[in-house]
Amino acid sequence: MTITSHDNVPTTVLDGAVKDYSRDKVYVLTAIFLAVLTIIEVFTYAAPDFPVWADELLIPVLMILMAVKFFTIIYVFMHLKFDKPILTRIFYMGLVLAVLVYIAMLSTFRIWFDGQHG
Amino acid sequence: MAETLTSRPTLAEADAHQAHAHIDADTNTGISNTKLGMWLFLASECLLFGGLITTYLLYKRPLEGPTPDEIFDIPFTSTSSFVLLMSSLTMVLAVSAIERGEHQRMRVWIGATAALGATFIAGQIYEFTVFVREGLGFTTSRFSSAFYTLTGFHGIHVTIGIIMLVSLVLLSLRGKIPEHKAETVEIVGLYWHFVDVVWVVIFAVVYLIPS
Amino acid sequence: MALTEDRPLALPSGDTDDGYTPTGVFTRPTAETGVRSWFTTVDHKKIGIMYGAAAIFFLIIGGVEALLIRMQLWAPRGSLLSANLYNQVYTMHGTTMVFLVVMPIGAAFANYLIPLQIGARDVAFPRINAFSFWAFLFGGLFLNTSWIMGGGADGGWFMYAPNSGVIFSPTHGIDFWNLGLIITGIASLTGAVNLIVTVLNMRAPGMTLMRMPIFTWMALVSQFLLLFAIPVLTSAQILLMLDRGFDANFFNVQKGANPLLWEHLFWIFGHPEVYLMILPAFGLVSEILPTFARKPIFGYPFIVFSGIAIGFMGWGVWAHHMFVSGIGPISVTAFSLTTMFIAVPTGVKILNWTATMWGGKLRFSSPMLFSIGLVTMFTIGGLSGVMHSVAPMDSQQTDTYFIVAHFHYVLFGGAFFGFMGAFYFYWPKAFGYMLNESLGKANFWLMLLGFNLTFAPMHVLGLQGMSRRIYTYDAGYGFEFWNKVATIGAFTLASSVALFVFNIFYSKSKAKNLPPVGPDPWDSRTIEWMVPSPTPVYNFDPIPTVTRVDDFWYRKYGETKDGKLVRIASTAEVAQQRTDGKGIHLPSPSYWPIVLAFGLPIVGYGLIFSLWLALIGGIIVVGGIYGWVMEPPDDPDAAHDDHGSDAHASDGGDAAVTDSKDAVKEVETVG
Amino acid sequence: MQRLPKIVRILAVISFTAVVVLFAALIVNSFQNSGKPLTSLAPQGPSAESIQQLLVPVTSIAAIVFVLVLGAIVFITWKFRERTDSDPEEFPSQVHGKTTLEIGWTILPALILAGIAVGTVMTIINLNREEPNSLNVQVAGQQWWWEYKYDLNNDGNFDGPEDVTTATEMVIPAGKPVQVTTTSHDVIHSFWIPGLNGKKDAVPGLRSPLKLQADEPGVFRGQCTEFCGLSHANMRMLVRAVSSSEYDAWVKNQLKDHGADPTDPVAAEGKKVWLSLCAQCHVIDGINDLKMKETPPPLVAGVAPNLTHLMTRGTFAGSIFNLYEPVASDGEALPMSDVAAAGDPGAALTGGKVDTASVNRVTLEAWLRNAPALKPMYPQGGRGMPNLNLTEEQIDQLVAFLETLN
Amino acid sequence: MLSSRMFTTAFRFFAGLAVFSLIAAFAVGLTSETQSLMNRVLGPLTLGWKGGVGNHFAYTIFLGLAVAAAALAGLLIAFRDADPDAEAQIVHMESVPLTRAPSGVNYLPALGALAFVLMLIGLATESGGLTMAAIAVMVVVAFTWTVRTWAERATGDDHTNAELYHRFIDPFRVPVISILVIGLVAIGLSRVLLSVSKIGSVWVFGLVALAFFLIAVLLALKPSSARWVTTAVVVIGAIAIVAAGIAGAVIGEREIEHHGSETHSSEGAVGLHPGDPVEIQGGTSA
Ligand code: HEA
Ligand code: HEA
Ligand code: HEC
Ligand code: CUA
Ligand SMILES: [Cu+2]
Repeated sequence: MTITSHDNVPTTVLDGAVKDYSRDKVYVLTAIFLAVLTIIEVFTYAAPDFPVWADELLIPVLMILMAVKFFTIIYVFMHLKFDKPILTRIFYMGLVLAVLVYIAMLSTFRIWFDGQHG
Repeated sequence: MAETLTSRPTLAEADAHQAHAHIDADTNTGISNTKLGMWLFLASECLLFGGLITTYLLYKRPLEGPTPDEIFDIPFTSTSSFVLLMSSLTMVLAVSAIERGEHQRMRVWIGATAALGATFIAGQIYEFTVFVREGLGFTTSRFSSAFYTLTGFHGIHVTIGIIMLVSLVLLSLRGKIPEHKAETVEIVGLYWHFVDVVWVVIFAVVYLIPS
Repeated sequence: MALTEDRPLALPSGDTDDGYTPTGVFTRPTAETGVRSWFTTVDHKKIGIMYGAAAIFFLIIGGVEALLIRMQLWAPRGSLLSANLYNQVYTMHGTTMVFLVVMPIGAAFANYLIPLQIGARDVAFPRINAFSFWAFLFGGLFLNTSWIMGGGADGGWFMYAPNSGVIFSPTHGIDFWNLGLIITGIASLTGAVNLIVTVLNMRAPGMTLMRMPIFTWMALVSQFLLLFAIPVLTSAQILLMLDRGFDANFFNVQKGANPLLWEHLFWIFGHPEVYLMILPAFGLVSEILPTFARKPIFGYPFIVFSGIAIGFMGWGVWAHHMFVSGIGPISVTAFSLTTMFIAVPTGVKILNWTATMWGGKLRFSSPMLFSIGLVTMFTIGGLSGVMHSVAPMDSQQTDTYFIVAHFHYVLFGGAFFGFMGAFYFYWPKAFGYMLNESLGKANFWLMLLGFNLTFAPMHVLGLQGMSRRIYTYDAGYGFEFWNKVATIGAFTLASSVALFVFNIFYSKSKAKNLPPVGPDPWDSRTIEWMVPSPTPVYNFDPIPTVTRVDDFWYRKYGETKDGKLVRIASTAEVAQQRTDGKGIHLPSPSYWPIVLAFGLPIVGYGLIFSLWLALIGGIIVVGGIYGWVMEPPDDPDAAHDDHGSDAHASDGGDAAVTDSKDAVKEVETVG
Repeated sequence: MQRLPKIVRILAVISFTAVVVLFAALIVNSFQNSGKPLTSLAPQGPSAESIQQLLVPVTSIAAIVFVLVLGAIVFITWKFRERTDSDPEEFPSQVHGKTTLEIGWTILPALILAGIAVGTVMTIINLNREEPNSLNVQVAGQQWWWEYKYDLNNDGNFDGPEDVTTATEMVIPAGKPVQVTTTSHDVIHSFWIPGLNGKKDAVPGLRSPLKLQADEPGVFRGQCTEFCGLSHANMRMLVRAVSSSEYDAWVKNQLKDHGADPTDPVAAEGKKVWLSLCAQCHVIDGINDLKMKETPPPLVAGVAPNLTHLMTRGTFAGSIFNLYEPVASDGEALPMSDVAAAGDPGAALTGGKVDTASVNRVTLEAWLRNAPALKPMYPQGGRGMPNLNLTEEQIDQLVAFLETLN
Repeated sequence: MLSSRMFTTAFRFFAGLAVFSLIAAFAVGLTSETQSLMNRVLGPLTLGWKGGVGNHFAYTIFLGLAVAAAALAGLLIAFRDADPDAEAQIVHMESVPLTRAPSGVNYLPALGALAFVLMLIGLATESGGLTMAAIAVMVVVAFTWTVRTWAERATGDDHTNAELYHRFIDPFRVPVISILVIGLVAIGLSRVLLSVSKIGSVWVFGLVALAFFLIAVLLALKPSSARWVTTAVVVIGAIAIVAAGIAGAVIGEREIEHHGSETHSSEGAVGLHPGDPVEIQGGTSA
């Protein structure tokens, strides 16, 4: 963390730019992108035999789609992309910690091997 | 590491100057306290939802009663996922509007966000009612408890979000959200998007991955 | 935010008719002194003091519970407590000591010291700060009211399922435990957000992160631990609440529940929890040792980074509490190894403290004695920790008194010794008088003796087979002698605590005849010692500019090239004078934090006894939140400029857009 | 106030000496393990021995580290203390750190720990190695006693007709490995025989392995170590290791049932009482074992101790009372016996005659009179044995009947 | 702060009234009850939770009076009624203009009347829910009305009056309105969804959301359009949802097939189910 106390940064980076709708366009496009991804997700259910996600690949595909959606929302809608990096770091601390810790915990339940846990 | 002998009585003068000479950024990080606070809160919410999602994953195969595959109505849940996703769009447009100082437009977008959120909740009430009718009570099996707790908890988050949104509209109508408080909208927005992001995870992990 | 205000606002000057607020209870309260001011204060110093006072109150409760335990175990087949009562007493003892004593004392120091050490006027969200305190206090009281409402919790402080279910514990004790800790959890979480934001955002000019005093660093790390650990416990407690109150199946084995789920969730919280209890004490000792050794802390960056490392590694070791729970040899091995290596960063700290003393000019005032006590006693506890981390050995030791010995050595010998030292160290700063030194030293030696008499025998008791959490033991197992020693020790310990309490009052009565303590009685190093004692409400006037670690020390002293120290200014020259504080804007007191916090235990009682009561509590909470949000951002009396916008805003719409530009920074939305 | 500093100095000396003496006494005491039936420092089986082999070096390392740290601190505080005659403006040299040194004492503990880690991993592997030809026993905890099921024909099922179910005491052949599986019928308990191995939690719904082996015949005590509610303190276990021939005889006797009516008329009366009251919870093979499968007892755990061969046990009720008392010289047994020395069933263990003279009737009768008064239990919640309000006559009859259950 | 200026005459009157009614209620309860002394004391103190309160009617009247007077006293102290200083401080003026008659419409009487009628309907049809809801609305109306009439006459300045009113009412009104909005949509819409077919529910759900979204887009694209347009859209939307919800409720739920028939045998521990009673037969007592 390199936070120096005297960065001359305005409170909100998004300030100013009065009557600037260009960002709105980005938002709409992002939403469309997200919608498309969601449609693909739904297709994994509607057409389970589609070669891309048949059998073992289903879960990886879903996880990737989920991750892309997840990060798109936090980066664009939640402005992490435009904001100070410290926010990203703080959020990642929680996120990564949660993912690691809970995966480790599920592993001790041997949940990844079918039918063994319980 | 020794430092050369420094004479520092001038420091007191430097201090005295500092207090009046203004610091341009309000804060050391350049981020307002409330926004930083909200992000910290959201980071900690990851562990809260993580715990509930983990519990669900552990318990998703019930010993008795309906199983997830039997019970889920994917077309319906997909629609409600869309609804929540689009509410994120309207939310971000509201933030963008207030940053430009367009109060009326901001209220419209926030109103739309709240309405879509309420629609999502309606969908959840519907879904829960149907599941209960189909024989999946809260106490039926380990799966049912875990499922209702996780999604219900998310639903409570959405509800709190809607309350905040409607309150924003009402306050804005009373002129309590002037430009310099535009950040309040952004912060409520952060919360809203986070709730959406949690649903993205729930939708994939709970609904789409077959058990 | 309101603190970095560019609009100069006066402190309410004392000459107007004090205490008269024309608009009644719906304005912000103004009292700065007197009993009432404590209920509405948002001053981090007052809140810190209240945290400390409440913690000492709970210490006496928890201590009396400990004495009951020891009296029951004085001889085989003790008959002072019934089995049922004993189980409640030890559960509440553990819970009280952990959640209502050690954590709040950490919070007390963090609250009092962080703003002072980083050169801020208050914390980032003063009202949330007050709320955190009240929620903690009400949560703690709520928890303890279980004693008069059907008995305390009886499942042990980690409340393993399914023994915590309604079938096995049909009284409401566990409900009180569960809801009470959810409430204190809310307090800790909001407190953590608050203090982290404070440290990150509100440092004085020049106070970079690597110039922060070590206590602030350690407190920051422990607040991060809280931030991430509390929600894990909360999620587990939600499951327990749903199980107990609403027949869910999370811990219902008939329906295929796995009792290890609770164990995992609890310890994922629980282990970070034990480190967040010790780290503030580590930080305090790192302030005290250099002061009394009269040389800088040895290896500042190593101390800081080992603290951060402890914070991180603390997340990967939780299952060492579950070595024998049946998690399987691979998990056992993995967690055994991760646990062991946590000794490395901790060892760095111990050795760096030792090196700090090396070559110093050691003055053995009471704070120093307690700090040395921590270094040695914690090492014993830490080493027995390493012995547990060796999983096969732990399979013999777990759930015996050997464990009890370990955690009292780290918690009492570590955290509590550190806090005692810090009480002696910071007492003059907070209250303007010194605690008596002779009594202080007597206090130390008595405590050291009592502590070791109480807990050292438990090592041997444990290894020789005494199980923990037993209300009775039989003759013939060889437990009699050391139990008697431990009981004697516990009473010695109690007398040392009593001596401390006595010292407080004794010194206060003597202080009137003594000259006032200056800002810097110990010739210390960090900038909190620049301000007059007791600390004025506004903390600093003016805010200092910081140029290096131990800034205050180097205002007094300079170093030659070969590391020789030379005095360059007298303390009086560089310390700040008490000013009238005019022109400094401070956050106004508020009623809402206490109102909001008051609603929480009512919701708690409601969930236990009647949902209608919960509704009433809920209305108080919601009304509290909205009252809070809509509260005039500042006390109108304290404002110089016109708050006109409020008056004509009622027709709604964009009218308020006309707000004058200079009001822009007057934001205090939630703080 | 004037004299206080002196008092303080005396206090300091007393405290310091007392602590040193205390530590010395503790160290000495930890080597004295005779007469301490629960000690974990006197291993009597291979598993416990391999733990001991780890304990000795690890504890020594810990002790050395402590002595070094403490020694350094005592030395430093002595050497560098501020002298009364020193110049107040004289300051020690201001060392801010020494990176090499610090890296050194980061790496050194890491190396020591790496050594400990190797030993740890090896021991874990060793403790988990499966022994061929071991005896399989399922140990189930419930509030507040233990149930043992022997899978004698090694078919993986503990409830077959060739298998044995018993309670409270576990009988094993000395020198032979026993593969224990722990589980529970209600809450979490922990099975611990310190002389033979470390503990293993008994978790409901879970089955966890634990290896036991006794080198020599003998009686090994244990104590439930996971808090399990009201009478956790009164939940002990007892392992009786016997020679293999004695073990075979014990098994043979255990496989017999007690369907036949007792010859003694008092005992026959007792059997009637037993059938009307006790049979709703307890099983005696050959009398109500089949019926019990249909109507399980009104207990949360779903089982009460199997009484078929009650008199083959030396203790009862979670091993906290002696069932056989070494006959006291004045003929009077204490109601609360000194259970550290476990009662001995003598010949009854293998089905021989019950030595009625040495049966601890006082406690057994007290138990039947009002069990919850002897051992805190919660019968109204289905946990523990209730007070059945028996008459003295019924009690006598019942005891006579129970005494036939060899 | 609790200086004597705090206690206005009006406050003293109401506070006194409250205390005396409370004492009266207690006295009535105590004297007209016939149970044991303990219950007679406890009864009136615990609102009849433990013990009895004797003459219900008189007790309730006095207690109600006490509560009402206490509320008024609280209100007065909260706003320093009749203290010109207080009002002046709100308007940031040296003194306050004189009071004059209130202006503006007041829809509360109508709402109250509606609630009253609904309550009658509820009583007549014996539907407890409706009655309770109507009573709740009436309480809210009474409360709001009181505050409002008080605020409308507080000073002669409408702005000040409105500000006073909002200060008090907003912390209650804002959350209540928010919850109502959600409740309305969530409950109304979910009734509709339950009454249509399974496929239909997806369509209805999607279309409603789409409608919300499109209306918002339209409104947002023309933000200049008069405020009443927005208001009208919101009102019409609310009415539509309520109407649809009622319709849905009347039609009732569709047939939903029950799944949970095949129960897998429980593999868990043997034992009692939590609910089962434990019965132990005792022998002849000694
Ligand atoms: C302040 C609180 C605190 C702290 C700091 C610690 C520190 C440690 N603890 Fe402790 N622990 C508790 C509080 C704490 N613990 C509590 C409350 C419990 C019981 C909970 C319950 O069951 O109720 C517990 C239980 C507990 C267990 C579970 C025991 C069981 O129930 O079976 C284990 C197992 O591994 C363990 C290990 C450790 C280790 C390895 C450390 C390490 O961090 C210690 C590191 C320190 C040192 C090692 C000393 C200094 C180092 C040197 C001088 C360097 C050289 C050293 C070597 C080369 C070895 N602890
Ligand atoms: C920080 C934490 C902390 C602290 C400080 C203590 C302090 C003490 N503890 Fe405790 N303890 C725990 C945390 C702590 N404990 C935990 C977590 C458990 C596990 C619980 C569980 O298993 O669930 C435990 C369990 C525990 C046990 C094991 C119980 C069992 O397993 O059956 C025992 C037994 O001796 C014990 C003893 C003591 C004693 C004698 C003290 C003494 O140090 C107390 C000394 C203090 C006082 C005595 C203060 C009171 C002073 C007075 C009364 C006189 C002054 C009065 C006035 C001036 C008015 N504790
Ligand atoms: C409601 C159930 C119940 C009934 C009825 C009951 N018992 Fe028990 N009994 C228990 C339980 C449970 C225990 C285990 C108690 C413990 O040790 O914690 C027990 C323990 C015992 C023991 C000790 C067994 C051992 O090996 O430790 C004896 C002997 C005994 N009961 C005899 C009787 C007799 C004789 C009767 C009838 C008069 C009877 N019991 C009726 C539940 C019952
Ligand atoms: Cu069984 Cu403790
Ligand atoms: Cu731990």
